[in-house]
Amino acid sequence: AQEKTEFRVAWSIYVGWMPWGYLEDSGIMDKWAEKYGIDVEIVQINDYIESINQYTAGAFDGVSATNMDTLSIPAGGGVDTTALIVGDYSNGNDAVILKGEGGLADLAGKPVHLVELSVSHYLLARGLDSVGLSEADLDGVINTSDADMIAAYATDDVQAVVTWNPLVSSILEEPGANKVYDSADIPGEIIDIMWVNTEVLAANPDFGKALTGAWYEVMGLMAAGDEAALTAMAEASGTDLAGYKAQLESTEMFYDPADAVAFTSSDALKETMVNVAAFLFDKGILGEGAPSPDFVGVAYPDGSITGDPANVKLRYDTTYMQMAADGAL
Amino acid sequence: MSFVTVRNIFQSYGTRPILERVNLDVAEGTFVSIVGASGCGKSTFLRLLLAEERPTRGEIRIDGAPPALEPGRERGVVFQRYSVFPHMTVLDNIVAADAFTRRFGLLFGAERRAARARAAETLDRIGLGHMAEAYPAALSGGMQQRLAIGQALTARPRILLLDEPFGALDPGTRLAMHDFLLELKAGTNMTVFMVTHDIEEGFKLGDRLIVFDKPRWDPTDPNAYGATITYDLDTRRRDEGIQTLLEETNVHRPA
Amino acid sequence: MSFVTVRNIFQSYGTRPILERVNLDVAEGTFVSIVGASGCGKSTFLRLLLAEERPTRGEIRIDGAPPALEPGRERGVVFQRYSVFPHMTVLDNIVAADAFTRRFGLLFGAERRAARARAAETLDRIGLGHMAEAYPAALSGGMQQRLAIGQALTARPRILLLDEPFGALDPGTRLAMHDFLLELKAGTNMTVFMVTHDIEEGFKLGDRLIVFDKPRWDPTDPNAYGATITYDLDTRRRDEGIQTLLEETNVHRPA
Amino acid sequence: MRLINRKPGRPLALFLMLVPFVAVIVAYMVGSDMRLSVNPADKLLPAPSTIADTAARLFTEGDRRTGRVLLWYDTAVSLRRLGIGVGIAALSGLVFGLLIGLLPHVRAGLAGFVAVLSMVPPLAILPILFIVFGLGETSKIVLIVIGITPFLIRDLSQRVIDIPREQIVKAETLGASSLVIALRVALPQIMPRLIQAVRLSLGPAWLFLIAAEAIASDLGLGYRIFLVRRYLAMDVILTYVLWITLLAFLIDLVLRWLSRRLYPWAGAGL
Amino acid sequence: MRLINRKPGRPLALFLMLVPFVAVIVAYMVGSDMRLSVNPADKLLPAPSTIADTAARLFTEGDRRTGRVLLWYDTAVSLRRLGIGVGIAALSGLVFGLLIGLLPHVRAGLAGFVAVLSMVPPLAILPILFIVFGLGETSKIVLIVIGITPFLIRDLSQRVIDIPREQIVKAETLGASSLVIALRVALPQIMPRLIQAVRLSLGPAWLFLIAAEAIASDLGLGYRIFLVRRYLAMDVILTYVLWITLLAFLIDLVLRWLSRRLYPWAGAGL
Ligand SMILES: Nc1ncnc2c1ncn2[C@@H]1O[C@H](COP(=O)(O)OP(=O)(O)OP(=O)(O)O)[C@@H](O)[C@H]1O
Ligand SMILES: Nc1ncnc2c1ncn2[C@@H]1O[C@H](COP(=O)(O)OP(=O)(O)OP(=O)(O)O)[C@@H](O)[C@H]1O
Ligand SMILES: [Mg+2]
Ligand SMILES: [Mg+2]
Repeated sequence: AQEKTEFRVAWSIYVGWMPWGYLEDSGIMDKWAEKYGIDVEIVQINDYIESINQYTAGAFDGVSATNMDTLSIPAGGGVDTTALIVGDYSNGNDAVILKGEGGLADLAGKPVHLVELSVSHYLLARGLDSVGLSEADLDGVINTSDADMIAAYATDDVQAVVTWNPLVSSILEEPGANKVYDSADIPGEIIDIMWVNTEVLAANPDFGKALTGAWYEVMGLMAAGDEAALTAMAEASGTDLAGYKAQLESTEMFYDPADAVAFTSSDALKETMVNVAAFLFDKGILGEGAPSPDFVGVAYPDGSITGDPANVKLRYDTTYMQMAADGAL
Repeated sequence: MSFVTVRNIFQSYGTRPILERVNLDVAEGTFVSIVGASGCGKSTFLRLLLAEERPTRGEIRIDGAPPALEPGRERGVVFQRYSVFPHMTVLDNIVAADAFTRRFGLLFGAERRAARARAAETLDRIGLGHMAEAYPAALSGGMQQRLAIGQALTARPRILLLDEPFGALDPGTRLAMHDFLLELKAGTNMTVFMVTHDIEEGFKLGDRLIVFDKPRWDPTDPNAYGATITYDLDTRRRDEGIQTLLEETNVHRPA
Repeated sequence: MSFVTVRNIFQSYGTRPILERVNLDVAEGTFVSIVGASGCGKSTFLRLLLAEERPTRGEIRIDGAPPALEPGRERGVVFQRYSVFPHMTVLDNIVAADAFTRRFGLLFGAERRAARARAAETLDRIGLGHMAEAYPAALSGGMQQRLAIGQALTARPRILLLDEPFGALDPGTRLAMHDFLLELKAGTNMTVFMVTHDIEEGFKLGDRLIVFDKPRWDPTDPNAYGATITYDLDTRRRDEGIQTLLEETNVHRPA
Repeated sequence: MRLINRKPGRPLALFLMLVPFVAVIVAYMVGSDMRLSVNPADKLLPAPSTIADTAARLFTEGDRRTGRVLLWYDTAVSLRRLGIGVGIAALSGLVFGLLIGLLPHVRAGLAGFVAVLSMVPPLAILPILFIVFGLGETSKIVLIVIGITPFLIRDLSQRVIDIPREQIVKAETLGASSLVIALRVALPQIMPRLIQAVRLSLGPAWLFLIAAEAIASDLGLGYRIFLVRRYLAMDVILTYVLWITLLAFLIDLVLRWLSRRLYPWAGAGL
Repeated sequence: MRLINRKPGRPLALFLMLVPFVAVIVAYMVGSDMRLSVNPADKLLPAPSTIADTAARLFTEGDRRTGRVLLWYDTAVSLRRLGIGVGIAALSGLVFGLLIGLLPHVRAGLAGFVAVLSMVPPLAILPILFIVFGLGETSKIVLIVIGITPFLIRDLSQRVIDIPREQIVKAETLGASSLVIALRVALPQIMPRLIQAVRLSLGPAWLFLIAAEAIASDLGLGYRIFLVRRYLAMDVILTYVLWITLLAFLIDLVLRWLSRRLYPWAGAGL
């Protein structure tokens, strides 16, 4: 890709990504962009999938997404993508909720409502695995749009749902809602990341620096409990400060770039990505051209690769986070 | 002896008077032709006779019965247009006159066969036998009006109201329709009211010819007064002829 | 000397012949009345004269010019209905006859004022001066037809085609329209073709009266043959009167 | 000669008819080619050949797990929902159209209400619909019904009102009761219009069906489109879109044919 | 007396008009009460008083951060999008309606294409639309345009075709060119019908607007509904729904009034 000075990054409303909206509104992003002599526009897209689709189609230079969706859509779609900022992982934000008493094993024979092929689906698969069940033991999974999940839960047809916050906390307020499994049981597997196009980043290191610098300035504010910043994020996500703090509880934010670097460099990440690839392949999401779960190669900070080394489309790179940790931005 | 009794009828739309002080007695079996300038209220008068509307003042009685509230089977009608049902075949249009009195407007079994046979006969009589299965849209204007009359007669109304039934027909068809109507008139004892624009026609068919006109006429505001019956002629006495009529009334003032 | 020359016209729709072998020569300034049974092809003939349609065979020339391809300003027309523009005021309907020749159909400035003044004059002449700002829907049938004629004449066509222009009017209005038309006729040298259902009217207004009829008539299949001109009368010689006509032609056979 | 009087001959008319379709296809091919030359794995505008391959696979090959050819199942399920939904909507449109058009009392009571109702955005009140109708088939059908019925009622009641007064009076003089007038004069005359109105509603009906299937479903054309959106399988989406368009167009043709067939007395429209 | 001939007096008509509205409100109150008595924290059917409080707050209280009253901003933004979208659709409907209706060549070329186009479900090809038109204001407006234009074109071209042939011929004899016939005969006569068609399209237009705003936006009525849906804040949603319904109804009334005012020669519809 060419050198350029204007960049567009998409994000969607989710607890761990609310800083992106604050960044844009508060002028912090502009400040950092100016510092590097570029222009960065941060665009809110309400439909999460559409934001990834648009990034994949080339409308954006970066997008906030989970590790799983990035592997399947942009990387599976041939767009070489790099993890610029590993922001957090879900630590209870995603949950399997049963109406009434029981445990994970009681899901057998019941229909489960969730957003199919999403991280919820992955969480369910991992959960069922942990009790020796598989999806075939359920009375099917029923694709239910996240926007309608709470209302769906309120109907008699629904016996179990898998979903994420803030829906989880809303549903748990209902009498009889019983959380049987959540992402705290598989810590570090559902990761929320700011991804950027590898070629764009290679040609424009300033873009990476500006984004990273701005992000960790806000992380600093959040870690310090900056009331104004948190309130703004809370309202932008449609809740209040208390509600937003409750959501943050179940999110393992990497306020310190060093933590993010350590997490990204760990071997556990490789295992997670292999799991995820296997799940995606099993669901046929890696594309019809995918002959095996190893179809897409994933590169790690230590230079190792899982999957097809000849088709590396997803890269974990700690360079910029390391710069932030070193105060070099 | 009066069969249709019209007593002191007034009709206005909003504040605008259309008919004023109309009185009329008609014996059973009379054929009454009605003429008058365009817009003077002839159709309005027919609507009142039909009980489609009720007069502002006055009342109309048929055979001494209390004034009707709405149109019914004892009053048949043929309009200039829209008088047959476009969605029914010619035969069904006639059968409808029998079927419509039933709960769901349908006949079944033997009754249905009988009604269809009778209708086919009627069609033959009015010269439409060969078109029984066609839709009215395929009929010429004259054929449609013949059908409308046949349909109205099948219901055996006691009075028949015709509002310019031949207005849209060419003179040839019109003459044939006259013959048809005169024949019918001879065969039944129906009381007929026919509005026409053609005074010749009115004289030819009617036993009586009544003329609607404005007795008072305000040249600056032609709508200030309503019309009433200004002439009531026995057409069998030809001495009060057309010419007088034309000269003395507003019939021929362009509207 | 022939102004309108009709040579050996045939017209069929699909396989059905409507007109056959029609020939006619009309001198400039002649008023031609056209009569004939309903559906025999009178309107079709007018459409051919108007160049709205082209004949299957034969040709029609005006003043020796090559046959026209489509209607134009040299041919004016008044239909029984829909002849004025319902969305324009009475005055604008007349102004349209001037404005429509412009690029966007609009006049501006002095030209506009002049056209409106002329139109107002025309309206006064046809007795519609007081209705200038009304919409046609507010006019009676007779007024609408007067307006349509006024509009057509404003374009100064060389021939004027009238298709049953008074068919929908009451006799009073009709008589007034006759006077209006005769006056116009006297004032210009226009060639006029008028289709009518009223033979009296045809005689009264026309210099010539032509009759369309089927020379061959197949009673089992009335559509087998087309119509042509069977009579061409000079109305100034009243000896070939109406009566003969009525008896010898199909004009009065019901359609 | 004026443009309005120039008519194309049959071959030219056929050619002109094809032009816009060919233009769209060519535009697509150019766009697809441009994107694929930059990124051969681009998913947004797959090459027409890829779409053809995918379509062939979708129409013939069974699902890996169950062996069922999903496309046909999706189609059957969606058409069933659409049929029931449109059927109920048409029936209510007919009944309420007749009532509102014929009976002054009903007109006074419902005309305003239906006008307001037609303005409520149904997708915004989905949660309430779920509670009342559940999450199953009912709610999907109800969404279609709610989406198109107000239009049908408004259109048909206007048509009933437009029936010439003369015909109603004529029926009265033949002794017809209100019921008979409704059944034998008004009903048959608005049937062709009902078909026409249904044809106009087919687009919105599909829209609501797809929206409903996106909400809670595990089969259906709309479900599949939203599901594969999760990995931007535009080849699948486009196959489904073309298939839906074809189905809608066929239904439209059948309805038009039906209308001409059943109601020959009614003039033909576009 | 037959039901069809019985007309309600003014007070009865007014009463009847209110009945269905009152019925809906009462049904809602009963439902809400039942749910709240079981679970006082139930969010699905908030008590009318809660809705009233929320509405009062939404209409008057400013956002804590910026002090702007969001509802008004949302309304302004959405109405602007709706206005531009419907405006463009109406204009294209008018232009293509005239072209298709008047010119046989264009009719041959486009009538079939528009019929097929009207069957394509726009929501299914959103990703492509977004790529072509971007994610900004354009795409939201384009979605409205794509959603309702085919209907407008089909309706208006049919109306142009329905203009009595006599009028066209008459204009020709007055020397009018095709352009003049289009501008001065056909155009003014389909204007009232355009307004009527736009009124019928308002429902779908709102639908597309809300769908577009739910996908990519950070202001607008549809966005707000989308945002609070994940917390099931039905009091907010219902306030917005009622507000949208009211706005749509008012727009409808204004259009009707406008049509009667501007085109007094055209008969009035429902
Ligand atoms: N329902 C109505 N409301 C208001 N005015 C009406 C109504 N019906 C008729 N009128 C008016 O009453 C007058 C008489 O109308 P009517 O139709 O009775 O005249 P007419 O003598 O039948 O005329 P024509 O010869 O043209 O048929 C007309 O001026 C008409 O405008
Ligand atoms: N465009 C057309 N296509 C097919 N047939 C037509 C067409 N126009 C007219 N006809 C037929 O041609 C015949 C002559 O029609 P035309 O309108 O010329 O009759 P007319 O003499 O004017 O009748 P009327 O007195 O009823 O006006 C009729 O039978 C009619 O059905
Ligand atoms: Mg009358
Ligand atoms: Mg004719």
